[in-house]
Amino acid sequence: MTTGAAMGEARAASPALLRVRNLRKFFPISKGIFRRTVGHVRAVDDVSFDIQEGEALGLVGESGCGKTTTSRCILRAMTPTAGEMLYRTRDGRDVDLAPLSRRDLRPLRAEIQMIFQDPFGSLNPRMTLFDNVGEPLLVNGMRNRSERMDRVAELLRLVGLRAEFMHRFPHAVSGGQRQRIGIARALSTNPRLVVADEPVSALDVSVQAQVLNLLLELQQRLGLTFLFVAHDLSVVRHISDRVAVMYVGQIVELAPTSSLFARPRHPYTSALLKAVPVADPRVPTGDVLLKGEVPSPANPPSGCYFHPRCPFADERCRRETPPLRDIAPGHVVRCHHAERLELAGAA
Amino acid sequence: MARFILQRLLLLPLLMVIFSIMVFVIVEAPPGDFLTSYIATLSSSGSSIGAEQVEALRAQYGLDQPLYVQYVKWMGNLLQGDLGLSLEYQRPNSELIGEQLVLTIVLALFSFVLTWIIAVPAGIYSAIRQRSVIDYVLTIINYIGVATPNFMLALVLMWGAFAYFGIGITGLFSPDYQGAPWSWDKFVDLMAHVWLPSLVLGVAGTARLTRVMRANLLDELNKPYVVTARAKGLSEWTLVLRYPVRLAFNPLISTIGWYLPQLFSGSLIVATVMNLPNIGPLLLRALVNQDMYLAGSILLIYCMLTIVGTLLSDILLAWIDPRIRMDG
Amino acid sequence: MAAPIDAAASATSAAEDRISVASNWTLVWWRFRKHKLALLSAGILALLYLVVLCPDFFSTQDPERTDARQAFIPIQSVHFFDEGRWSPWVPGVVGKRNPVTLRMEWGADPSRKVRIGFFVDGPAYKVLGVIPAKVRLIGPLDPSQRIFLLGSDRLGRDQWSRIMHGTQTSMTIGLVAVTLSVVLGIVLGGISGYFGGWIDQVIQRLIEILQSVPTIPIWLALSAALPRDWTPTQVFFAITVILSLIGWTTLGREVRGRFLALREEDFVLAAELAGCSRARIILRHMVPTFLSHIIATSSLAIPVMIINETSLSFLGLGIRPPAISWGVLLQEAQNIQTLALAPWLLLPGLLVIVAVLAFNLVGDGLRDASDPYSK
Amino acid sequence: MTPAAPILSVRDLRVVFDLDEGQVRAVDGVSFDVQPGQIVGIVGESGCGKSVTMKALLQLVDEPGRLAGGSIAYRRANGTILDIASLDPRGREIRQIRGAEIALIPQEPMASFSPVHTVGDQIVEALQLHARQWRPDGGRLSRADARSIVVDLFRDVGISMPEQRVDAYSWQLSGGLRQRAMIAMALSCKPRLLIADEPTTAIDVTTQAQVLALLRELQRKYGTAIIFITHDLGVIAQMASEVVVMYLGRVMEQGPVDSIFHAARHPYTRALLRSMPSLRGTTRVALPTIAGSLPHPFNRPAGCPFNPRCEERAGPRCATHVPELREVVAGQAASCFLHHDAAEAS
Repeated sequence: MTTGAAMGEARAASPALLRVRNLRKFFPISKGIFRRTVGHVRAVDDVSFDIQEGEALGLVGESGCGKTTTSRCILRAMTPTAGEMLYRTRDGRDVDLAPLSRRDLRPLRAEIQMIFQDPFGSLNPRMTLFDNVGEPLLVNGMRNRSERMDRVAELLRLVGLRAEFMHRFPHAVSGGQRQRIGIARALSTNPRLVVADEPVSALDVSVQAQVLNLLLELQQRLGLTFLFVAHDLSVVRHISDRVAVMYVGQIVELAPTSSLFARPRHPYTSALLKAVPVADPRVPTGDVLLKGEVPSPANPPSGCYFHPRCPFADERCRRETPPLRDIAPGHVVRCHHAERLELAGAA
Repeated sequence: MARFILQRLLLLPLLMVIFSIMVFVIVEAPPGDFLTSYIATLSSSGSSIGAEQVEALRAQYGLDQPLYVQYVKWMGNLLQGDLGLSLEYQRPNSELIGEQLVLTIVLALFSFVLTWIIAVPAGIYSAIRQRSVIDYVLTIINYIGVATPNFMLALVLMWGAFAYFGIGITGLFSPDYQGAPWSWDKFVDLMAHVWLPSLVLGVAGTARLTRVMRANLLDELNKPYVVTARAKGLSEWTLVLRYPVRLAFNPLISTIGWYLPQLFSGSLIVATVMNLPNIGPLLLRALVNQDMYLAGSILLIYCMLTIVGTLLSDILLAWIDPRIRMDG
Repeated sequence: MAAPIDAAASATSAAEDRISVASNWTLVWWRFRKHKLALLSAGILALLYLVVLCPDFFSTQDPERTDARQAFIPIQSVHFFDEGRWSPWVPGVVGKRNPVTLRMEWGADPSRKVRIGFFVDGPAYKVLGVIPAKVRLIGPLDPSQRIFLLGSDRLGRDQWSRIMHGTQTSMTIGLVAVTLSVVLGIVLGGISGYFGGWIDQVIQRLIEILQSVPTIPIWLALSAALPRDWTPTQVFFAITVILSLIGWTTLGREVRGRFLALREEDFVLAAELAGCSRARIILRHMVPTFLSHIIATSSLAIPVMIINETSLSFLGLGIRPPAISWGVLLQEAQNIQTLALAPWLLLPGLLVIVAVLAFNLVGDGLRDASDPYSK
Repeated sequence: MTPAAPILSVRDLRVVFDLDEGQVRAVDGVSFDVQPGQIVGIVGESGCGKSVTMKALLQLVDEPGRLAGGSIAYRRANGTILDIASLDPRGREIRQIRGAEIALIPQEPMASFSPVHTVGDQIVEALQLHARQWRPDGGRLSRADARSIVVDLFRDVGISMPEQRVDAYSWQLSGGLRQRAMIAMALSCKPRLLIADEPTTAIDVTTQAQVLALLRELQRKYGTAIIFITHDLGVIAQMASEVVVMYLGRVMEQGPVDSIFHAARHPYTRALLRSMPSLRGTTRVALPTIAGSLPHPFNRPAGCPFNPRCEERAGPRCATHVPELREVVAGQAASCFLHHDAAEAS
């Protein structure tokens, strides 16, 4: 399968912060009173990629494509079925996150943090904002309350909120404010890798822009590394240096943002771009490229998972699963015919 | 669907074994046995019984054997349909239980039907006319209904009937038909008497069921499919009865699972107070006198009725709800 | 920093500021007090538990004092004024034997006034079994007199005083049984819901089996199995345990369901990712979230326990005399002929209804208020 | 505004919700027209009142909400005009219009079908109820006939294996198929006006493209007028010919789609368009934003609802007076004092 060399290393000079190799996460399907396992949902099915320090990697795809499961595995909110996730710690060691026990994970938790999609569900409604934001500090050893107060105040200011907010309860702040608080909590332990799972999709357009700006600014100021998971291509494009496209549990294309959007090499990426309605009535509506529906990850098609919907599919696509391969510097794609195809981009 | 029922049926024997052990342990638990209390009764009335005679009786009833042997024997007899002999009455238990069991089931089912006939329309009305006067009145009645113990209601009714009308409202038959063989007239007589105890038995259940129906329906009324149906142009009553009521019914069906068994065993108290021919008072007496095989048999019958009630509700729910039916 | 400070947030009203810093329990209280009936019921329950704390203070006399010559005395009504002046009294009773039925028939004799008072000294008793006292809320000024505010039973015992002592037993048994149920339910339901897997399977099957047990007959059988020579205290605890053994399953299910739902909540995942220990996640994040709900459910379970205890005792298989509970008192009312003669013997039943009603109203009020974020 | 006879003409529509905490004015004086065969897009953020407006058009506002004023003039096929706002929400007249003349495509196709009735049965029910739309002679529509109509409809909206799918339950269908079935139901009685409430919000982007294409095709084929409600400016640009922009229960701006996207007048519309990341613009730079957040419904600002967040305020009266919706250029109206002044000056 794929190797590190093929993973589109934009900054090959410095070693990657996170190297994901052949990650798999299968969920058993059980039936009957004896809960026999009758099959597996292949939610993440052989995913490999690198994240360089300081970059923002976007992960896009439609619902059920495995992007959220991938991010949950990296956060070790789930244990992957197979594969490696090599993380380079602050002191330069490489640690495989996949097999770590709960206890061994704890010191690493501070370095890898998460921003949630739902600003209403991710804050404990029974705790004040101070307790919510300050909790990672407390469990990571900052026992002194006034010290925590100062740090929380600083964090709230960092995300553009007044420090007095910390005495409030989550029910008393608006959606956009809650998302800022979620960001403040994620940043409280000075993480290096931040996984953002659809951080703006629950927000209104007018608030979404505020949060996107905040994320960009924080990334630059604090030198954060982002794994940005989203379904909205415009948002992903806006914030990411590189973008990986997922389909039925696999990465089908990964490339620097500009080349992926300008010249996609996988028919699915191209179709996905075409499907996004452009907010300009003067741009003519294109033909619908994709017929049919996304196959179930419990029962994926033979060969290339995309072949039943692909306009360019031939006999080989039906038989043979294409590998993820380099096609241009930093541009990998999972398609037999990538060189041959002339696909339309967004611009 | 068939597989679902089959699975449930397969679990039945296993449950019965567990219950039989539990029942046996409980009826065996009191110190001493029937003979000890029998002797105590005899000596209090002045007569006595020889030690050899006692041992002979012990051996006759198998009371001298280890517990597990007694259990295996009992189970073996049960499987052959032999419920054993009542120590106190010196008659076969099946004979003692027989007719009373039928009447117990009749009473519970009658009460069940009565409950549903009252509770479902009341619940629907309350939900649809939420915050109307009738809704408030029904709510108050429900609260009081839930708060009144069965036997309390029975006592008050009996006292009222006796003190103000000079009539007794106990029993399930008029004196003429008390011991008479079954006939159409006796059946009519039963029907004339059964509704009052049924009502008493069902009051708390009716109140609870009305509340469940009301709450379920209120939940369903807010669902988007109601808006869809309204947007089709359906009239309000057609719409409510065809969609939300139909869906609010499913949780109600699953209440049968606990309600029917509760009626079977709940009738015990009402029957005791109102002096009804029911296996409840029989059990009570057997327990007090340590008539262990009679008590054990009745307890097992209660367990059986409970399991059957639950099974019925499961099957009914699977039959009425395609989501469960098709999931296998 | 360029991120804009929220303009709207600075323009909040004082009321909103108050809500914004209100904790969960404050919000629950604010919502609960909107239910007037629930509030009234809470008051009634408070009063009843005051009686539980010291029934002797509220009784007029020793509940066990018998006097065959004073059987079935009807309710004596309390008059507060005598000739326009504050001087509470009850009319004396005169008995006449009915020559046909040979029963005593009692009539009020307003000419013979038994003076009564509040906070008067009566027979000595001990508060909580320790502190000696003799002041009683209400009693005859002349200690040699007896008053029967709620009539007397067939042995001439004062029903008012017996009800006070019955209240102590019945209300305590409900509370203790539910507390036991809650502890069992939270521990087992919590283990089941948090750990899942085979532990969950075992506990779930156990709950299923216990729930398909026909409760009332099994209760009866269990109570009948209690040795006859046990002391009232032993019986009391045995009955409590029997009641809670079967009662915990519903709560266990509920707790398990909450745990399962909460495990999927983002804020629990957030705590996990923050590096919280399991114990901290359970105690700081999960339990407080469903605690108010569990309290509401428990307060709805207490009345069920009370009814069950009353029924058991009524059938003679629960609390046994000489211990007094509402059920024991109602045993006196079992006979229709007696009842026709002395209908006041049904009064303990009224108290059962009032207590159960109050618990249900409070429970419903709490349940409505327990989820302040649902709206 | 446009001179032709509109099929629907909404004037000063108001919907209020009487809650314990106070009154919420969810829709606060909304006016717009729908011409026959036209797609009107209503766009706005959450809480702007677009969904409540939609419900009000069919008298479907639930308790504790109620219509508090305004008129909804609907022109029937025979030319008579009916004020829907004055009808009894439970009455016969509105029921004859619902489903038959004005149909609804709801937001969540999953929850909008009853899970215990087959999809086909639910559509057959609508057909039999409004049999007149298929049998002008007034006869009844038999079940078998209705069923075969449903099969044809399913084929029409691109559902494969329609004969089998008719007997499926909604939860057995995929998200895309469910929405197609919903569209089939809405079209079943040949309505003259279709109200689509965020019909593609719950589905993925490639499925959304299919559903939007289907709606456009059906609209061309049957000439049905559509009111299309969405928060997605991209969808609006591709679907609507006329656009209504709402904010806090009021219409901010209204006009032909091209003017709205290329010559927006109202500061809110302009800010909204600017703040959207696109597939074309520069990446990784700060987006222009709208300061602040939506106020709480109990906390409506005085004056122009947008004034606390507006960067182009016309003056102090923005905070005291509510600007009304006025035509500022031919065919385009805005409720903003900036343009009122300009219009008066010219």
